[in-house]
Amino acid sequence: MATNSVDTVHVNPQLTKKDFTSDQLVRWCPGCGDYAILSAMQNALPQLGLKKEDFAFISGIGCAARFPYYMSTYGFHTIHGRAPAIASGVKLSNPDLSVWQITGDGDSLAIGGNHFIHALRRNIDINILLFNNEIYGLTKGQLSPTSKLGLVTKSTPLGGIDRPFSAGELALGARGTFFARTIDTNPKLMTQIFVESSRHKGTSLIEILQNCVIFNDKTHGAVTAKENKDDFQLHLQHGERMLFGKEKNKGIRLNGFKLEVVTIGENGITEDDILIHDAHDEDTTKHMMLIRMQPPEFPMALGIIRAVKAPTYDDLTKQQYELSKENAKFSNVEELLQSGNTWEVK
Amino acid sequence: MATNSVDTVHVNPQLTKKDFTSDQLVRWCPGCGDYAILSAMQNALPQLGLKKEDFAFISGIGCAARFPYYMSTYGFHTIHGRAPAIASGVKLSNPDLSVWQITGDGDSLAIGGNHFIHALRRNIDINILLFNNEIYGLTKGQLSPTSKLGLVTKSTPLGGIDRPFSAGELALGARGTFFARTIDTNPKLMTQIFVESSRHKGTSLIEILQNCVIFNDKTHGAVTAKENKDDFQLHLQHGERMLFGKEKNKGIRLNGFKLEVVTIGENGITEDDILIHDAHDEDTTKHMMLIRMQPPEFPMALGIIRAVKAPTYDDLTKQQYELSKENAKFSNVEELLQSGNTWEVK
Amino acid sequence: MSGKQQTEELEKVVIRFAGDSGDGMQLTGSQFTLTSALLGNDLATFPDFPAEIRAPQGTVEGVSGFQVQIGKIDIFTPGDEADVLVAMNPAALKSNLQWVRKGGNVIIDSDSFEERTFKRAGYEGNPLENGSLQDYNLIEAPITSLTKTSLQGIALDNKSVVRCKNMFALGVAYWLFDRSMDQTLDFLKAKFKKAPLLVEANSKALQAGYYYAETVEALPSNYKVPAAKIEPGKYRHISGNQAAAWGIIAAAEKMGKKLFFGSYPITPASDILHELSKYKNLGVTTFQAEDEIAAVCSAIGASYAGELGVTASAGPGIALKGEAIGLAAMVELPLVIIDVQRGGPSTGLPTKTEQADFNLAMFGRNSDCPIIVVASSTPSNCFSFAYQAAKLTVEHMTPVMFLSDGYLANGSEPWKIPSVKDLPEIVIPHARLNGQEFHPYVRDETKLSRFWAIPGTEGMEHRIGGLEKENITGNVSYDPANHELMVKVRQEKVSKVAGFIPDQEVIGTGSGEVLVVGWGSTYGSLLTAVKQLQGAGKKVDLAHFNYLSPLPKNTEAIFKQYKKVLVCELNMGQFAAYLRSIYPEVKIEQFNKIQGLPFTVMELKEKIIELL
Amino acid sequence: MSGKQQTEELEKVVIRFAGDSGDGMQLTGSQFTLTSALLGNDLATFPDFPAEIRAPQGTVEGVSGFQVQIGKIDIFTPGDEADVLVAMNPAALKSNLQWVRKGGNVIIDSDSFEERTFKRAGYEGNPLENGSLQDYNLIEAPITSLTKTSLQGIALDNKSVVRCKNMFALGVAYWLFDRSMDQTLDFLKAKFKKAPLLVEANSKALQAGYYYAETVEALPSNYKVPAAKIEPGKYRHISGNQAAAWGIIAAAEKMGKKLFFGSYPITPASDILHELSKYKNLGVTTFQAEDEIAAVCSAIGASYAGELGVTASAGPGIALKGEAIGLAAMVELPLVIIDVQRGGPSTGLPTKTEQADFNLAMFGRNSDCPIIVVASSTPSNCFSFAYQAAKLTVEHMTPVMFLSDGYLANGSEPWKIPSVKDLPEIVIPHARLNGQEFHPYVRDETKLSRFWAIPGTEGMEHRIGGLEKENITGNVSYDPANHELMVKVRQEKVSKVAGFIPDQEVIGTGSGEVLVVGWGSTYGSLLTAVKQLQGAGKKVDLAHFNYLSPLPKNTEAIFKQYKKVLVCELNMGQFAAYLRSIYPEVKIEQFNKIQGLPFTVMELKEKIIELL
Ligand SMILES: Cc1ncc(C[n+]2csc(CCOP(=O)(O)OP(=O)(O)O)c2C)c(N)n1
Ligand SMILES: Cc1ncc(C[n+]2csc(CCOP(=O)(O)OP(=O)(O)O)c2C)c(N)n1
Ligand code: SF4
Ligand code: SF4
Ligand SMILES: [Mg+2]
Ligand SMILES: [Mg+2]
Repeated sequence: MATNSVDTVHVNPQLTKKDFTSDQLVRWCPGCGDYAILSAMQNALPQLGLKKEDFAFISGIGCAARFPYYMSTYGFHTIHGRAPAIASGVKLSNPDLSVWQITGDGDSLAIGGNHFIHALRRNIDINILLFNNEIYGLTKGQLSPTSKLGLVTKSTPLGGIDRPFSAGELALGARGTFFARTIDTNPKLMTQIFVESSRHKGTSLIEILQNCVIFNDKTHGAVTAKENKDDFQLHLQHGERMLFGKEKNKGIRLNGFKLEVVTIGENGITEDDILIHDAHDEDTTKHMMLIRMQPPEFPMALGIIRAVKAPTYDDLTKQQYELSKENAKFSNVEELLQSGNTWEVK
Repeated sequence: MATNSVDTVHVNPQLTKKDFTSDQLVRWCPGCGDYAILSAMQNALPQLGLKKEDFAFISGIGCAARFPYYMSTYGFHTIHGRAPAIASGVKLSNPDLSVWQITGDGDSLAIGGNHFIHALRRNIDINILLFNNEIYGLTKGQLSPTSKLGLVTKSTPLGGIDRPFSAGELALGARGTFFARTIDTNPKLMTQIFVESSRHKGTSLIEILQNCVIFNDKTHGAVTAKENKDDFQLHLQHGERMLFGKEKNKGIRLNGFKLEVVTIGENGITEDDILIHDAHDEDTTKHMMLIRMQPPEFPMALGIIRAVKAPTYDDLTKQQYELSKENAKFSNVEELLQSGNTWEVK
Repeated sequence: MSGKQQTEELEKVVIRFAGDSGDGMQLTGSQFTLTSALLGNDLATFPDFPAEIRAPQGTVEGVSGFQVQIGKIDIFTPGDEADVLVAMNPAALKSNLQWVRKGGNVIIDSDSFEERTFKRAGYEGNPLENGSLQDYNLIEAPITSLTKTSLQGIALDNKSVVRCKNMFALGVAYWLFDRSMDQTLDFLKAKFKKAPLLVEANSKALQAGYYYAETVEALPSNYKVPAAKIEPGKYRHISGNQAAAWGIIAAAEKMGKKLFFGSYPITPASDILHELSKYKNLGVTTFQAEDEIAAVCSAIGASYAGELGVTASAGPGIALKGEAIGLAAMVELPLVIIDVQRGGPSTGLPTKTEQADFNLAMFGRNSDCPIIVVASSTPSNCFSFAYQAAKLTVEHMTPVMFLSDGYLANGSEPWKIPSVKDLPEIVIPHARLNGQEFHPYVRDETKLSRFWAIPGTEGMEHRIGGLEKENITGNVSYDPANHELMVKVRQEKVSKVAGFIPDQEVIGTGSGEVLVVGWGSTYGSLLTAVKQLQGAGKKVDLAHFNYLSPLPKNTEAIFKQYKKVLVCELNMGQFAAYLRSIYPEVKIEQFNKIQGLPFTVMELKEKIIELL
Repeated sequence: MSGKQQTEELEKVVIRFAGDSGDGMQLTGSQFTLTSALLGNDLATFPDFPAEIRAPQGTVEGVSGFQVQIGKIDIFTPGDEADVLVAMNPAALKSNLQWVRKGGNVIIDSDSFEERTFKRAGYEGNPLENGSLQDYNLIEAPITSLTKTSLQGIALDNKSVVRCKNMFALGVAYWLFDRSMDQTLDFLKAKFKKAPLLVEANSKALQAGYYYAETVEALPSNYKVPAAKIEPGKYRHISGNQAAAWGIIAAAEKMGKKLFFGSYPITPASDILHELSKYKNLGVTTFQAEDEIAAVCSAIGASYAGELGVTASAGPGIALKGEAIGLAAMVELPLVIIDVQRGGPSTGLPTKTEQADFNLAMFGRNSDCPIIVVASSTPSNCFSFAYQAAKLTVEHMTPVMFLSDGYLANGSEPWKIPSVKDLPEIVIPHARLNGQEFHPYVRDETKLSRFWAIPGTEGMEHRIGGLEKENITGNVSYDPANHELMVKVRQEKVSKVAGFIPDQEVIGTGSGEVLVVGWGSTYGSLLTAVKQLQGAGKKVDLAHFNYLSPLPKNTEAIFKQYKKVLVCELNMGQFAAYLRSIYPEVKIEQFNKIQGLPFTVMELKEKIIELL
């Protein structure tokens, strides 16, 4: 298996970014956050120890959804909102594939909302990359279900009046087992999270705060702008304290039923007061609180917020095959056809 | 207005249950929980001080969804899963109507899941009655998104492998402002909750644990059975302590980040230790915990679990009409047609 | 009505059982059917379900019926009119008398006729007393009380005892048609394995009915319907939905693929899901999706991943799948869509039958988006056409819509069990690497279909999608000429299927006065009507279609052999309009019925005779 | 090319602006258009957007074009071929040269032609040097550098300066066609009210272009296109989507209803949502739903509640709405569905035009479910047909599908502003109480439509739904005969609309050799082709349809006056098939184009001549 002839591609531990780059011209707007996400993904995949043909990227419709064209893996650019259902079919049929669903905030949370929550509930082992630019990019700038209340867009000249979804809250409300958040301005964090979430067995939801330079520029500025980076980003690591700030001297503490930001050294606060992140906690309570943190009161929580074990739909499906085989009355169609009440006509 | 001639129906404070009963034969199975819900509703409406013609009942498809035929109000039996969208259109167009959406667990959480979460997010002032029998009744017994894991049904002979939704958790994850839970075996509680939820401005979600005698009998038995009533039902009242049990001597206490059941008088527990229910708390944390309580560890929380104020989509729409009028460049279509760049051809 | 009964020999007879939905009429009917099948009769059945789960007892809405025609001659329909009606209560009588031929036998449970019950059924007065039954031979049997009496001493509650009355009625029917009780006695033993008391009670009730009928002399005569001349072989009973499910599994096995069935329940298609979900060990994955869109999309995902992706629904659900079917057609992946049609539009008449989704199947997608459409025409050939649908979708790499309907789905008939090895071979167009760069839209020259490249295969990584793509390479292309080419290729690909399906058959001489044309579930009635007319010397032939898009190559040639072409459909004339649009030179007449019911042979004959 | 320029007078001329999507070509084109309109030319425009938001600069995919034809004669299309192309970079030249007539003028920004840029455009070598332009009159103008030079001294960054080059190009075009700059100068003042520097820069660039063209003598001559003979009145420019939006608002106002517009964005329909969302003060509610199904359902809810419910989408979204449209048809409520068609199937060619959703509009619902279908044929008559759609839907209480397409939606033309008071009256069939029990399905005798009973009205409480219902009472009914009656009533109701729409018009003598038949957006090209042939003495007439279901009463009578009927469509022949199915006796030929582009007059004329 280790020969390197022209006709056989072997398991290549040295796959590189280039191996995952397709020959298609990338057509996002100059400056779009999607470029960085693409690059982070192309950096992540070689780290997974899989072969190139083991990846399938399934997308809906939107700027984000053009992603599969730029990956030289298997890819399927489907229809608006339906990628979770298609990806589910792919994974259940071909469980050895590493399945990545690429979606925008409109694709996943507007038209695709139902498939989104059901994928999470079933815990099918796929990875959902949600490019959240809080706008419809491809259709040129309408309100999205994540747009901030009051946002003036082409479809809401007087400002949006829909209260936005929080992808994380919705996902946990739908019983999601894995939720991570990252930003397009931090390639290292993205790559790391892509690698880790691919290892989670079950539906991994990764929300990427992505900038649409054209229709919603700087919507994540409060988090991503250089001057806000230290004070408004909290990089969570399971088992570590929730520290942030330039000097890593700020932290999150529990005060009764609420979280609060404290500074070590002030008011007698010591590192011991700072919460330790437990991504594996079954209970969603603290994860929900972390997801809800928003500047300017809080830093935005980044990293893997929740990662709990639960049986996956695909594994349970396999188990039912086995169960069914054990109790089977017939082992092929011929036997099935002949089973039960039959009679001979002579 | 107070004459009682044959041709005019006046605002009648003495409307009774009978006024809300249509002439159609009720066609649910004998013993179905839906009868009690219908009756509770017919008892609730006269208490709302509205006229008969001010009510519109909008349903999807399912056994539950036959409900409007039996109410002598305005009613619309629509298509499967889409009632929230239709009800939204009704309410936005005719905001003086009291709009009730009637739905089953399949109708609302399977095919209608997307409209369900979006209605809650927008907080349109409609009341959603979710008849949760954890099964598809009308289509004769398939797995529903609320069916317990492992349930054997026509479509899952080896048991369901989908992790069920919790209607309340999903609703709060979707930013719902009102959530109540009640049971078909308690007519008084139902009537009371219907009355109260109709007063909430915004989307009121009322989950009714309903029994389907034919396809999922006693699925709520752990809560509703006579012998379990006292120990496994917690009737919440805003501002009151969370007490239950035959002697009202059991209660819910907070232990760190978790809830626990305690008995007053045991281990030094006094009434003061018992949590006071705050349905108006903006923060969903405690509401989520209450929603998640399940027998046998906990009693099931009934009553109004969450009721918080937030602007409704319909009110904001009205405000935008006003705003738009203030800044309007033209006040009718004639002026619109004539506006902007025009030229005369002679 | 006295004297010892006679035994009359009949060529065919129609019996109808009707009662409350709780009365077990479907079971009674199917037991009668099975026993008759074992006796060698040819037969066809028609269950007539109520729309409600359990409508209030004793109401017309709650009546459940089951009709079966048995014969020593070939039987193609459950019969227009019943020779014998067994009505378990006034509501059953009220709603079913219309299906009984004048002079037929009506057996009622006289215990159930009281003021309260016939009021509930919507009768003004007692129907037994007002002369409304004078055209029928009425047999009043106190079925309930006789059942109770015969079960005295068995330690069962009253409710369980009364439940056995359907077996009493079945016993009467067995005597009436000279059938043995053995099969049902065996069945009862197996069914109630765990409840010996129930075996005993039901068996006793059955026998009590039989001996009652033999004894009371209330019945004019009993009948013998001798065995039919049926092709030798091993037979079983099968309903349309079961046959469709099995056809698909058989095709998957034959092509060496696993079957992925993504579906959302809906009447009358749900039973396909129920049936398939039993066969996980045969490599069947059933995925009950959150809605119809997810259902079809999951099936498309499965096809993309290399399994056989199938979905099923009825009209309202099929309407929702249009966009996704368009995607499958655009990316050229296999996909079988089963539409078990029901009365419409909208929610319509969910439990009734209709053939009105033909247009939806043909045109229910945005833009020019042809797919293959086939229809089954009997309960048992749902097997063959489900199989064909699966074969065509993989061999031609384009979606296939398979049209069944409520009548076929729930109807059942004896079926000669085929041997899997005799089923047509299915050749999968798997893509192959040839040392050159891999392109996803390289095409088979004769079929114009592309090849199936399965994710996970090394060296075939490629991207597909719903945007227009360049032929061969599959790269997204907005080029005008390429678009025209691709639209035409997709059309041609479907048209070329005509070269891979059998020629249309004609039942008759091949030319004459009137060609009756039908498709789908009307086959039995059309065939019976045409055969009867042919028997009477009329120049009438039948061309019944199973392949609707594309049509068989010889269609136009056939049409041209007749003075008149009469298209009979259970809709407003959709197939007729389609034929006119394709063969404008053929003069097409139409006959339509839109009542949620099959054609009767009688009304068909009348209409055809009009044209002669 | 020397000597003082001449002024040539022309009957009509076509000019095309092309550049990167960031280059402001749509603005340039629309300014040129407006100025020409003010001068009294008749005209028609065609914007040609790239598929991407901002495809990479300098690539063919990123080119945005705008074509306008102006004339002193009636202009019905933007023209087959451009007389003048302004190309701002090599990619624009590459992708647009195909639309320029041999011998036409090609003005390029010579600053943009460098090794790097023409490589990026996909040229092998420098197109200016390899003779590929020898059939054209090439004018190389250093537009970028001249813009920069002329703006020296204005305190703007380089990027903003370079952005003004579209105004320079517009200046050149103004000189070339002898147009005044005043309108654009005013426009710039208004547009950049808050940025005086930009007003100055853009104005200067415009003037610099104008004077450059006048001075350099690179241009052979300039042209005069005198004012057309246009009906006197007040005019404005309007695009199809804007006109559709306004037509709907006007209808709502006329009928005294508020307008509820439920929609989900999709190209090329989104602009209707954008436009309507500006007019809340006129009683317009726009509801951006979570998907197309919710969009149409919210509109149905609005209609149920008594407002005018409207939804809009393009093919993929319309495919999703089928089930809900069926509900509206079944419960007989008003509903306008606007389908702005685009290239398909599936996602297809989102920014290109096509007429291929005719079948979907007619048949995209389960079961027999007829609705009214109308189509607009020019950008401005989108106003009238949107208005008609709203009128018909309330007056006949059944859904109306209004078909527009990408070409009409984005195209624009001068429009004589109607007066609201002259628009046809709309009479709403409000239900009335007459002292008797209220029944929701009592019908108007001439139209068969039911009456609109609005929730909140006392005494009219009633229930409706998607199950089949009894006529008059609306009670759920499974009665076979009632079902047949209702299916026929729903069909009849639509058929009867033929009595309320105008007779089909014919352009020509009313009989002859060939009748050209079209529908929708092909009107301009068909009319031009037919008129030109008529001018040349050919016996060709045109019948262009706006009412598609039902067809005008006199349709068959018209068809019978011609030896040949040629149906021209931008699809595979859907309307042709429909006509054949209705008028099998008429021999129908067809001409189709499926390239995402309108017909050219040339290709139409060729095809028609073939038939003569
Ligand atoms: C059925 C259907 N409806 C609508 C559209 C139009 N559409 C394409 S992408 C899109 C939304 C894009 O927003 P998002 O998902 O946030 O992706 P982004 O472009 O911002 O990356 C819409 C409405 C479509 N293609 N198909
Ligand atoms: C589009 C569509 N899909 C499927 C159905 C079939 N169907 C009708 S009701 C129902 C589910 C009923 O379950 P639920 O909503 O829980 O209501 P219940 O009958 O239990 O009250 C289904 C699948 C339908 N009518 N329409
Ligand atoms: S529109 Fe926005 S999201 Fe789309 S490619 Fe451009 S910048 Fe990116
Ligand atoms: S099937 Fe179940 S939910 Fe439906 S009416 Fe019967 S008991 Fe009630
Ligand atoms: Mg987005
Ligand atoms: Mg249910």
